[in-house]
Amino acid sequence: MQAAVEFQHISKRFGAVQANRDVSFSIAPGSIHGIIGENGAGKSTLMSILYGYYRADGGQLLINGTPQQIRNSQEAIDLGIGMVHQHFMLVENMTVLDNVMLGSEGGFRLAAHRKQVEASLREICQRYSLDVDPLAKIQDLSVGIQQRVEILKQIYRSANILILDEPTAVLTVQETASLFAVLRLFKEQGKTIILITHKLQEILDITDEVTVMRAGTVVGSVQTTNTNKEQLAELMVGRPIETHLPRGPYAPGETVLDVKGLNLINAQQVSLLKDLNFNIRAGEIVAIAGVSGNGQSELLEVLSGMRLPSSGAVTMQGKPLPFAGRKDADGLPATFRELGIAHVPEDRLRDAVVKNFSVMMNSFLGYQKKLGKAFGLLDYKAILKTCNELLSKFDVRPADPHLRIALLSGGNQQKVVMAREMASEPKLMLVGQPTRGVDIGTIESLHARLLAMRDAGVAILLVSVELEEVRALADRILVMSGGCITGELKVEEFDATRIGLLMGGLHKH
Amino acid sequence: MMFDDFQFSSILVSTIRNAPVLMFAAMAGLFAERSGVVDLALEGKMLAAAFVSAAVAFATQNPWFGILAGVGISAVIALLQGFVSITQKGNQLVAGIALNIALSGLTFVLAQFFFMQGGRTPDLGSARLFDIVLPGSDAVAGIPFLGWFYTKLIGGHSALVYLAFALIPLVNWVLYHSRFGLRLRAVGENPHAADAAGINVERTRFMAMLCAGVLCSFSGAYLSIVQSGFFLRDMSAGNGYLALTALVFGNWRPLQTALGCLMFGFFTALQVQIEGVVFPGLGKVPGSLIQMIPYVVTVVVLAGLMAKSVAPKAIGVPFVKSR
Amino acid sequence: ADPKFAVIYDAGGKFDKSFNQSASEGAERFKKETKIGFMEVQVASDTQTEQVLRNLARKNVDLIAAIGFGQAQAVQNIAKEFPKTKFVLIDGVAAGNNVSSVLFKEQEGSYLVGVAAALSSKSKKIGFIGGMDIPLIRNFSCGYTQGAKATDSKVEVIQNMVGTTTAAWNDPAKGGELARAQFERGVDVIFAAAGGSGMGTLQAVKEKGKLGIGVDSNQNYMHPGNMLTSMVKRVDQAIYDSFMQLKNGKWQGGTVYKGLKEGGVDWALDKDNRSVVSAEVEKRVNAAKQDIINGKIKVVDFRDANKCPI
Amino acid sequence: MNQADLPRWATAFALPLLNLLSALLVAAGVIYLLGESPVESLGILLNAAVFNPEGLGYTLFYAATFIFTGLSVSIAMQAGLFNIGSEGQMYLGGLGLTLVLLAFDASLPAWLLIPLAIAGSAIFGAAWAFLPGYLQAKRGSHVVVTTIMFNFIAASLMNYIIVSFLIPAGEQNTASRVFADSAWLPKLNGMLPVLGETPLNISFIMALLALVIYGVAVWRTTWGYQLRATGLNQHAAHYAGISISKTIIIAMMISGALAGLASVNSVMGSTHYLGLNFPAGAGFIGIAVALMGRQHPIGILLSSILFGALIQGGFDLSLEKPNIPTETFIFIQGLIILFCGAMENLYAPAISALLKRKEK
Ligand SMILES: Nc1ncnc2c1ncn2[C@@H]1O[C@H](COP(=O)(O)OP(=O)(O)OP(=O)(O)O)[C@@H](O)[C@H]1O
Ligand SMILES: Nc1ncnc2c1ncn2[C@@H]1O[C@H](COP(=O)(O)OP(=O)(O)OP(=O)(O)O)[C@@H](O)[C@H]1O
Ligand SMILES: [Mg+2]
Ligand SMILES: [Mg+2]
Repeated sequence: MQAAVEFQHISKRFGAVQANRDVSFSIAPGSIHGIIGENGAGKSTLMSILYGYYRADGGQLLINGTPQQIRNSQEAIDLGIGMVHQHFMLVENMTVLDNVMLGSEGGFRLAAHRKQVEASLREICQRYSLDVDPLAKIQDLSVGIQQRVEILKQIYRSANILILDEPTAVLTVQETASLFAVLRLFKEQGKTIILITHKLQEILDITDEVTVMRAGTVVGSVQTTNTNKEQLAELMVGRPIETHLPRGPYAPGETVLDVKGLNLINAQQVSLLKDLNFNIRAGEIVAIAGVSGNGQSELLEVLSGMRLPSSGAVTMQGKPLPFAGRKDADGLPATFRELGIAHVPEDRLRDAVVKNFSVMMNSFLGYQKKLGKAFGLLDYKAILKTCNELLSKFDVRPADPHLRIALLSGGNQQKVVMAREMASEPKLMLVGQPTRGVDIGTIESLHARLLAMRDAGVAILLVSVELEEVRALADRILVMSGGCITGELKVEEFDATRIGLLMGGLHKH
Repeated sequence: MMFDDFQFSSILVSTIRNAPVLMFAAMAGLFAERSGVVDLALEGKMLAAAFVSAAVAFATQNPWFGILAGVGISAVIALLQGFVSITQKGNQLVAGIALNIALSGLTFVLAQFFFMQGGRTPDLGSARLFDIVLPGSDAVAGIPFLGWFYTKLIGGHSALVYLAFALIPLVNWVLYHSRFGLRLRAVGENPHAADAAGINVERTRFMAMLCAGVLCSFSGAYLSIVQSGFFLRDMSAGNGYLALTALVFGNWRPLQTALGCLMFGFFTALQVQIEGVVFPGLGKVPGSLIQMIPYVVTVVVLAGLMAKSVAPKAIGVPFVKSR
Repeated sequence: ADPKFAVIYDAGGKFDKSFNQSASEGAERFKKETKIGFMEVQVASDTQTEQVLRNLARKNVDLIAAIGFGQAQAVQNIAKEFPKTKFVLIDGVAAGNNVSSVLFKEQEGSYLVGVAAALSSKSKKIGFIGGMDIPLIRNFSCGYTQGAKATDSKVEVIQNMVGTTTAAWNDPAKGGELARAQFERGVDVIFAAAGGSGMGTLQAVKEKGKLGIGVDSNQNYMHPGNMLTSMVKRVDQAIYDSFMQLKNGKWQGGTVYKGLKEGGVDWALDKDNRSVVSAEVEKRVNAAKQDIINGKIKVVDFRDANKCPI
Repeated sequence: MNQADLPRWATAFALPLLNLLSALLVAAGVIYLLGESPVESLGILLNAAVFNPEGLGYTLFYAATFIFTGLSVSIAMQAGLFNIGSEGQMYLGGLGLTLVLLAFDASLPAWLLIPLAIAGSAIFGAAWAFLPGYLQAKRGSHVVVTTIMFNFIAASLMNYIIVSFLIPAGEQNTASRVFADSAWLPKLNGMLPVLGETPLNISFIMALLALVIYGVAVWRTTWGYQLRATGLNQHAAHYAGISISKTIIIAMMISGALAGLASVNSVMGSTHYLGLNFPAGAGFIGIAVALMGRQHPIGILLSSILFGALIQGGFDLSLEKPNIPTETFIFIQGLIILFCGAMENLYAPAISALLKRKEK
């Protein structure tokens, strides 16, 4: 049978980096084809070449057996190729409908086709059980729904070859399940799907064949049925991956953080956090599980001083956190850091790094006040030394402190952030989605570090939508839904079904 | 006349006359900025169009040829600005300011070279644009209020005034109800999304610049062949910047922006009227203080009454195909 | 050898249709008659003035004409530095034996055109449009008002300034708009003392068929039939005279005030406004002129106390 | 293709030089069309602005002002703010020093009077920038718009103050009285007689000092780090515990103070009185200087000198060649900003290709 897509000796170079080197493999029509590989392995680059973003330096692309020159996305679209990007490609202040119409408006006057498109969107939503309001604005939708809009766009344009670049990185288990249901439907209709993910379970669950990339090259393609997680992981990383990380016995110390009656109401009078009560003790990891958008981000913001709560008492080692008497949180996080609260935020590119700063300049973001010497002068020699230590300790690649941090892969950026926050020797560590978009090798090392911190007696609050991660790290699990804590369980009692129900907002007291 | 005491009627008429300069420029800026290109060069384009319009109108003794030539030159400059900001991915603020400075000098030099009148073009005389007298004006002229309303407020302006007002709904329609408008907004808000949807970002931005060039030229032509009857160096006198302010004020939306322009027009007119008026308690307020009124009002409005205006997200950022 | 001359225009420039232009005309007339040329420069800032003055003095220019009050301080400094070089300063006063400061009694000429305006206005509302709110311009407006009120106390004078930056001299659109706004308030004669902006004013005057009054040089030719008159300020004559005196070895320093009596200011009556000025107006204006010359009428100089009596 | 692929010497020197040459080439075309010889004109220009020591003195004199306004615009840019208001802030700065001098120039000795006046200019400039900064920080009003408005307001206000209060009775010039000698800044030709009679004064030294302080403060201190973090990513700055509103307000006030200091050079160093519209566009040239100099101290210095030279040389050239009006140099300034400031990559592909060919 003729391959839907065939890569022949594709190479692509960015400056000094060989992103793709002589990549050759093919994808059977009507199949779901997985691509895995470490951060920076060249997966996205390869897909960008297929979608006309980049021109390959060498090699050839065959679509349905015919060699093609794809020079821009329009040409890719014309060939029936659709792509769902890792970062959504949606215009936020427009409606779903406008986003779908964009690029295939059907004429100069929008009104002429709008009704028609809207009707066909509603029909598609029904057919694929995708619940999306065509007239909603993108900015009002949760990430899960935005993801659906991306899929909708592709269905509307009847793409036959669909590329999905880490589509599940920001999705919950349920959302992933419903995405996969749609993908299976596609497959039944004979469409070809290329799926990039860092989650091996997903590869096993849904793909027919999987290609593994490392450092720009293909290291192997295997039928999914003939493989398993361990084998794939080893192929990807080049060494066996430890799935069970060592951890000390559970022996929590004094209470570090105590939250009582915490409420947060936003400017639109929507209650985001409702009467939260919990504590975290030294030497334990408390995980907050839940579907994203249920108040976890806001909780982290409040506890890190980035946002003021509406009411409630939060004490840190017995002393109340200094919210009182403030009009806004401007500058407050500095005070919290001094109290020993470190914070790895969920959205690292937005909050945790300054993209145009070098790695070194980012290595002390938040701690700049501590480093100022006489006249507030910064001691770059000392900073460089510390930074180099951090880079080698956390195995950041490349370990170049003068590189602009934007040029590091997400996983390596995360290592820098984690290294920075851990180096501050906090008493309480707030960690949001630490391994989003990060490959399994890196996940392993980040997890090991968090556990080591716990064993050293730091109180850790982990927010994660990945139940796998929660299970691997947590001592206690709090489940949040709709701004409330709907349940608490010990890790020994871990039960995905029960957590799932709690995440859905079902109390079980 | 009805409002004789307050001279309110005169303020309204004057507002209508003042607004088009800003309105054309602001609408021009709207196209550019909605597509993601900051247009600080409105001033320069205006000046170039004012000069070329006046020079050609004088040479041909026909205002319409003048306007046409102004459109041409302004469009060419807009495309040059596009080349720098879009193709070369240069700093858009720099490009804008540079063009303003260069054109301020060049228009003078050329005017001086061709006409030898100190950077001024000769009087256009009959080659100016005439005011349109609405049919039946004579008949209603005597009727109180209606006469004023028909012959002075809505009648008796030049064609460009009507064009300026007609532009408001037109721009609104193009922006929100046409394919071009949809793409334009997408490109200015999230060019990566537009690109992924198969839209040629650069071409769309060039189209927007072309619109900006054409619209801005009317502003210049209005200055030279309607309001003054000749070109004089730097006659744009900051109007390009005021138009940008109106654009921010109007949140980059056509109707609100036009309203902003009218507001400026109104306060300018008001300021003219109350200069020299004796205020109870205050006495005669010095003219130089009264001249501040439009600007103070803008600051107050921006600071207080207005919700934060939200610029197109991708504004000022050249489109580069990777993150 | 022939003496060397130079003229330094201020920021308004040689073609300002105002006093700079007038100065250049005077120098041109001198050149035509004597075949002695002159250098000319335009300066943009006060610092440059000093630089240029020094440059010219070093080049052994014998007489430098500095046009505009902005150059006063620089002239004073350089005159001290180069006692052999002679300077003529228009509109300002600078100390030094080698400086001739020429001041004009603009108020007197303005008074005359105020009389003409008051008589010619049907609505009894007359307008004044100045470039910038500075004492010199206020002196124009003050003299104008005095003349108008003395003729007819019921006449109302409406006054506007174009702006507060140097752009105010180059904003004909605003100049025109101010005129239109004044027309709507009933004004039918406007005196424009606003440099390039005044061009816009006079243009609007023509457009609406009203009457305008020009300033500095005789601007009647600009819109014959719509120009009531012009308040001429004979900067040209002052420059011409000064150049001539130097050539003839009769040059003298010191401060001179040139009013109607000295022929420094006047109102313009020529073929272009003949038709507009009635015999009655001509008679009354000339009578006022005589009265001022022989001291029967005292026109207050605004700058004496920075105050206008009316 | 972008600069990142090129060696440092190319991006730092070759490209700017090529761009400058391109701008001059266009300018030469215009001069040719005006009927003059471009080569001869360039010679006159260079001689008048650089080679002739007195000309150089004037060039540096103008540059001193532009360094301050350039710094003013630059420091705001570091915080992500586009301060178009340096012109107005400079104008008000002039008022600040004038008030000090009018009050004390008879009573205080120079060593006390001059620093006091300089402080006055900085304080007034800072105060005039405070409100736009405050409105940006607390109410989100675009600083671009408010500073444009504040320029207009400053012009009106200063016109009112100068005309109504500062003109001595009976004077024609729209300016304050001339300050006492004790307020005149020491000139550099005292130390370097070769400079001849130029107003170049110690504020040029002050400007150089300001450049150094700026460089150290922005790149070497915690404060500068916070400033730049705020300018580059406000979310991250907030996360890092930096008070955004404080940073913005302070940055604007420093920007205003620097603009205010720009007035010292011309008012206390040259005219010795406060004249109407004395900034004469120096605030706007500051924008060009900051953009062209990429907000870097050396860049600011070089572009300030370039603009100073254009003004000085252009002026002399138009003296010699009446066919070339001074406005030609406004045009050339614009061209230079366009080529060097906005088209820095124009020749990058060509150079890159050239280098590749050599490699092979
Ligand atoms: N636009 C670019 N410019 C320069 N280098 C790039 C660019 N895009 C990618 N690279 C380089 O190519 C390599 C491959 O990047 P790519 O995005 O394809 O990795 P990936 O496999 O998708 O990684 P991840 O799993 O993190 O998404 C990277 O290491 C990077 O150094
Ligand atoms: N403009 C660029 N220039 C150089 N390299 C780039 C550029 N854009 C991306 N890269 C490289 O591409 C690689 C992958 O980038 P990418 O952002 O996809 O990382 P990631 O691991 O997928 O992170 P995330 O999932 O958080 O987006 C990185 O190694 C990065 O260095
Ligand atoms: Mg990727
Ligand atoms: Mg990734």
